[in-house]
Amino acid sequence: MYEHDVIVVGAGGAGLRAAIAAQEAGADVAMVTKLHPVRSHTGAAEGGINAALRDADSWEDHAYDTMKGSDYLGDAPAVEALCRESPEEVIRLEHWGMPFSREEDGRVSQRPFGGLSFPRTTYAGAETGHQMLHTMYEQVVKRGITVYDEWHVMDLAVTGEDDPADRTCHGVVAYDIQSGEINGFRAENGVILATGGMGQVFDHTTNAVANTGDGVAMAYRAGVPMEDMEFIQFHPTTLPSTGVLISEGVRGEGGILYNREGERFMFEHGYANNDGELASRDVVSRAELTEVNAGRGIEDEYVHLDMRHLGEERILDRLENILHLAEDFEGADGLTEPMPVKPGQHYAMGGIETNEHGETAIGGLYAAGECACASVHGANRLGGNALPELIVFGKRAGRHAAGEDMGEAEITTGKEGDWEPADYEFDVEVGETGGQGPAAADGGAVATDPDGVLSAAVEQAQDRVEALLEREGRNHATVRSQVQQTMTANVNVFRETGGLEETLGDLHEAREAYKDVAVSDPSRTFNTDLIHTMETRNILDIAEALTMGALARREFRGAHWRKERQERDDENWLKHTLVSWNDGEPELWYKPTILEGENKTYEPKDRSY
Amino acid sequence: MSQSYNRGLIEDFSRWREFEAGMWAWIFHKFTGWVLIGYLFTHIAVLSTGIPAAGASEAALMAGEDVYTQTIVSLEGLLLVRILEVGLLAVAVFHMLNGTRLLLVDLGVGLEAQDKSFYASLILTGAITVASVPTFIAGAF
Amino acid sequence: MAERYSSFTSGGRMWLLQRVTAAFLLVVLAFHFFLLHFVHHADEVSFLASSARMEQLSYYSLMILFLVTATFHGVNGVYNALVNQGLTGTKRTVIKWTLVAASVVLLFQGIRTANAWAGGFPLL
Amino acid sequence: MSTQIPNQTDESSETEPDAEAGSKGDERRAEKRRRAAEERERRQAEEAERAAADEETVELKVFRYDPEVEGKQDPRFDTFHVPFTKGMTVLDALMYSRDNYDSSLTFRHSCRQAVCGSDAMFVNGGQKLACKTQIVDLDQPIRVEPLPHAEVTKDLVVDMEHFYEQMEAVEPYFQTTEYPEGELEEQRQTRENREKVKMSTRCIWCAACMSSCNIAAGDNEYLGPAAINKAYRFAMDEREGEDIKQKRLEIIEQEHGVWRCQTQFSCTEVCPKDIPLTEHIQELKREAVKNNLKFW
Ligand SMILES: Cc1cc2nc3c(=O)[nH]c(=O)nc-3n(C[C@H](O)[C@H](O)[C@H](O)COP(=O)(O)OP(=O)(O)OC[C@H]3O[C@@H](n4cnc5c(N)ncnc54)[C@H](O)[C@@H]3O)c2cc1C
Ligand code: HEM
Ligand code: SF4
Ligand code: F3S
Ligand code: FES
Repeated sequence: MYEHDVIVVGAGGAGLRAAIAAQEAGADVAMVTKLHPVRSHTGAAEGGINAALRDADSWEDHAYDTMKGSDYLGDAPAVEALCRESPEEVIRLEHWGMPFSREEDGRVSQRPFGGLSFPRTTYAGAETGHQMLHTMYEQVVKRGITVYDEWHVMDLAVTGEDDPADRTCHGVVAYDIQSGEINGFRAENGVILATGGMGQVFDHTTNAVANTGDGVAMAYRAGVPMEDMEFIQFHPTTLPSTGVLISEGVRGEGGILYNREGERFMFEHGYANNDGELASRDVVSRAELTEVNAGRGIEDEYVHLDMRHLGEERILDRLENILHLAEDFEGADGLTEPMPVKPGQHYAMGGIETNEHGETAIGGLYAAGECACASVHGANRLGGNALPELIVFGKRAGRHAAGEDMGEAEITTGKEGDWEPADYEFDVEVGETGGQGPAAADGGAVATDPDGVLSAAVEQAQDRVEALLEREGRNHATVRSQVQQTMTANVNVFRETGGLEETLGDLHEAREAYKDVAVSDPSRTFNTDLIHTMETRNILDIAEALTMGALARREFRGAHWRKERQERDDENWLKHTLVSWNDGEPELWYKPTILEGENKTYEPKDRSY
Repeated sequence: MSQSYNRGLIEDFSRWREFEAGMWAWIFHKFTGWVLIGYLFTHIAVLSTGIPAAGASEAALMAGEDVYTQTIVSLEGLLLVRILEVGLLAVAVFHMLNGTRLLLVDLGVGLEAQDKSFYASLILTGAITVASVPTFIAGAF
Repeated sequence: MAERYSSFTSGGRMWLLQRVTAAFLLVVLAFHFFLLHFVHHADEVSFLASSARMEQLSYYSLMILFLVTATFHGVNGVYNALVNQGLTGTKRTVIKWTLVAASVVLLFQGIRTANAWAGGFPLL
Repeated sequence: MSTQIPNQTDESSETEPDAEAGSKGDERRAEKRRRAAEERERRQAEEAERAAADEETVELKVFRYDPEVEGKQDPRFDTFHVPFTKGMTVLDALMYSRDNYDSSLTFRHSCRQAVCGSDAMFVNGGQKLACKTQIVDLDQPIRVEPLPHAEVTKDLVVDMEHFYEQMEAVEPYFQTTEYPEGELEEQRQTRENREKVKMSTRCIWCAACMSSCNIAAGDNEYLGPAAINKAYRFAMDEREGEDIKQKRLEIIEQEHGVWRCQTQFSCTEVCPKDIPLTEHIQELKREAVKNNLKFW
């Protein structure tokens, strides 16, 4: 067993920042991560980090933009914390040597981004995330923080009280990918989950293969509520074969979308008569899919993004990196042919419910980054708002976990304060079939003393791995693709009751199928088959919670579109959906959005730009 | 990495087909360097016959019958030696040209064209060697 | 590793010397080849001709310098090559001193030869 | 060449049934291994059929090795036939093979877009990022091997520890003695200076360069091109100041620092991020010499 004050699970932007903060606050920190830190998906972010750095700008404006962008589903205390602290955090990155792009006067550059009233997106070329990730890892090296890399965290070690609010997290159980060792990591003060996105729930995503939402699923099974899971951002221009993102820049410069008939469908089919290709992400994504569904897609799958008319000179000058992306990952030459694009999952707004200090409903358990939902993005994330979330909430969670007094949180967690049970009946049986697993969900253990909890969790993990390795059964890959396909078919940018219910049924079947998956590779050395099999279980749990939220929310808000009611319904739905798992069974409930900020209340306005 | 697992076929030099210009240049430079230093030792050894020759009589020297002159002339009379000399020239010329290339690289000049400058050294070496053959072979037959 | 952090490690100096000698050799070797193969032909070499050249102080000193730089450049090159391929420890020390010894022999013999031609150290 | 070995495995495990079979678990695992071998044979036959059926397929020869699994302890090459689709990369082909033919095929990968640096491997004799290498650009059959000069953990996975150690040996973090006044005041940096270090900051720690460098292969202590580049990234950053630069030069000047580089250019050749590594190393050599000349 390994022992530290604070254990950070995941070493992307959020995890690294949390570790540094906890260490600065005097704690002995260790990071446990299934990828080496520099391999984390934060490295893929291109656009930039929003921060109100200039005199003409203010954090209040940033907060206003963010609330509006969130379609008023963000919680004001979290949004304000984000916007208030982002500037100092960005400057701190600069002081750590992050190579931002520069202005003539030597100050960091900022550029305009969709939905922002001021050009406050601070960037480092087209590789902001890469630079940020590496800069922070450098600080981790400097501080000599312990990193257990290529350790896959399997589950949390949580005490077994009946009410999740009474439970405490004492550590995690992890599997050393290199050697096959399973061991416990005891956290004296707290565990911080920073496991990133869950793009692999869908079969087409800009997220990494490793983004399987493990942390979210672990917390979920331990009894922590999942918040606003139905809000998934889909990006309209991703390469069909890999999901690599083609940035909005192409359309910004004048790139045009065509269907198979060569029609400029954004106009010709009336999806956005004013803005055309430059309409917001969700509008363009839906338009593309409508085209494909109407049989006007190319190879029944994608549409064309053409930039040839911009001329070689302009393309080379402004969009050179796009040329490389299309060439390297799709084998398409943007100078001579149109590039194939289709919508892809891009970002999960929802996740582990936390307050503005990163605390979850379970004692000693924190979450930060994309896996968490504080919530700052509400129903829709603005471009450039995820990276500041990592550093602001990473830092906050780290400090709090290290024992720093940060005052009373304004956001509540779990069933504290106002909440209401859901009014929704699901047709299909949800949750674990056959009810395996002990009291505190299937991740926890029944014991209550820290060491007991941990050793019980380790034992359980060992049994599980042993079983997967020894038994005969089907390969997880079929189950995974079953989940991904049904999610993409029905829980994509178009959502309607029938489809969503069908998916819930498919997921139920997938759960059944998952019961007899087995790992055919018998080796203990670097058994990725085993890791992927465990991840698939996480994908399943998340997909279900996500679909439940999507079914319950009968309105169109932000990224969530419902056929049954294609407009925002502030009367009934200015509230978060929460799904919590207890005794193998998910429960759906609601909680009001907090629109009261420090000095003002954010009145819902129409989200038109 | 020295304890690296032996992967048979995969090890470096069996992959010579895949080498790029810079790697070839490195190998050739190394090879030619070793040949040159090897030659320097032999060269001095042969020239050392000049030491006993210095004690020979004036007449012997005039007639070219001293050990030194005899040795050189008989060596030069061998076709093999002549051919080896042409080889030595090629080796030296390549080492010089590529050495110049390396000196430029050290000065940070023309790094983008490092492959082209290597090919140029090769071609020039070939040209100079061929052009010198008549001079080197002259009188050997 | 800290003990290696000195800006006086010989690495840089040897590297520089290898380049400087190379630059020098470039000129002198070209001259040498040209003189002894093109101006005078190899098969026409004779003790007296060599001797005549060597008796000139300028030629004599150029050749000695040629010998010294070539020896350094060649031997240092060989040593570097071996070190780069991972020669360490005692083996390395042994090889190093063997190379130094070989260089001394080479230099000694070379200078002796030159002196024989010049009939002692040339004064004019 | 690969198909012969599974047969042998079968024989040996049948004739001497598990000499050391201790627990039931072990037995079952051995049994499972045997079945896996059979399964593999069946699959290979199937694949061959498929290939014969004239679909457009890609032929992949993949290095296999597992220290624990019989039949894989002696390295071998397995052949996979993957249906070709436009834009397919080597990584796509590997993933297809794993998901459809052999789930034990092991390789690191994550981002699929050349930013995480997980999947550098030896493809047709060159160090490449699998996700960034288009199948159409390669001769077939495509030979995929783990990075040379690194210890193979399993299949295409190599031990990266040594590489990480070298990267971390150059004090790879920003250091300065003076910060601007005021909490929210950034350090100034000229555009030219940012431009100068820009390429060097793009390294994704894939280790392709290190694997391609013949000197790094021979000399374990050589920092290697990536680590030197990392040092360059800081040494050339004007925000660090002169004092720190002195210290940086001392680090790269160590015996196994820049002087080891023999300008082979292989590193520059293979770097998937097009970092001019040789140029950076050479510049540091000159800086170091200049710096030392000051003392002479
Ligand atoms: C292509 C792309 C472009 C983007 N561009 C922008 C942008 O311009 N601006 C912006 O603000 N946002 C952008 N985003 C969003 C933003 O990059 C992400 O939300 C953010 O990087 C997530 O960071 P993270 O630290 O939460 O997770 P990640 O960086 O994904 O890190 C997750 C970590 O968790 C670890 N982990 C996961 N599971 C386990 C487990 N079971 N056990 C142990 N460890 C585990 C992983 O090893 C990894 O270290 C972009 C996203 C994508 C995909
Ligand atoms: C004519 C001019 C010459 C030039 C321009 C030249 C240039 C160089 C250079 C630049 C190197 C260093 C390569 C490196 O470390 O990366 C080198 C190496 C070497 N040189 Fe020369 N050189 C010349 C003549 C000679 C001569 C006359 C000899 C023989 C005595 C010689 C023997 C060597 C050897 C043995 C090496 C080491 C090769 C290796 O790396 O294994 N060189 N040369
Ligand atoms: S320098 Fe290039 S090849 Fe080397 S590790 Fe970095 S990205 Fe990879
Ligand atoms: S390949 Fe090696 S020798 Fe130098 S130029 Fe690159 S580090
Ligand atoms: S998969 Fe990330 S670099 Fe190739």
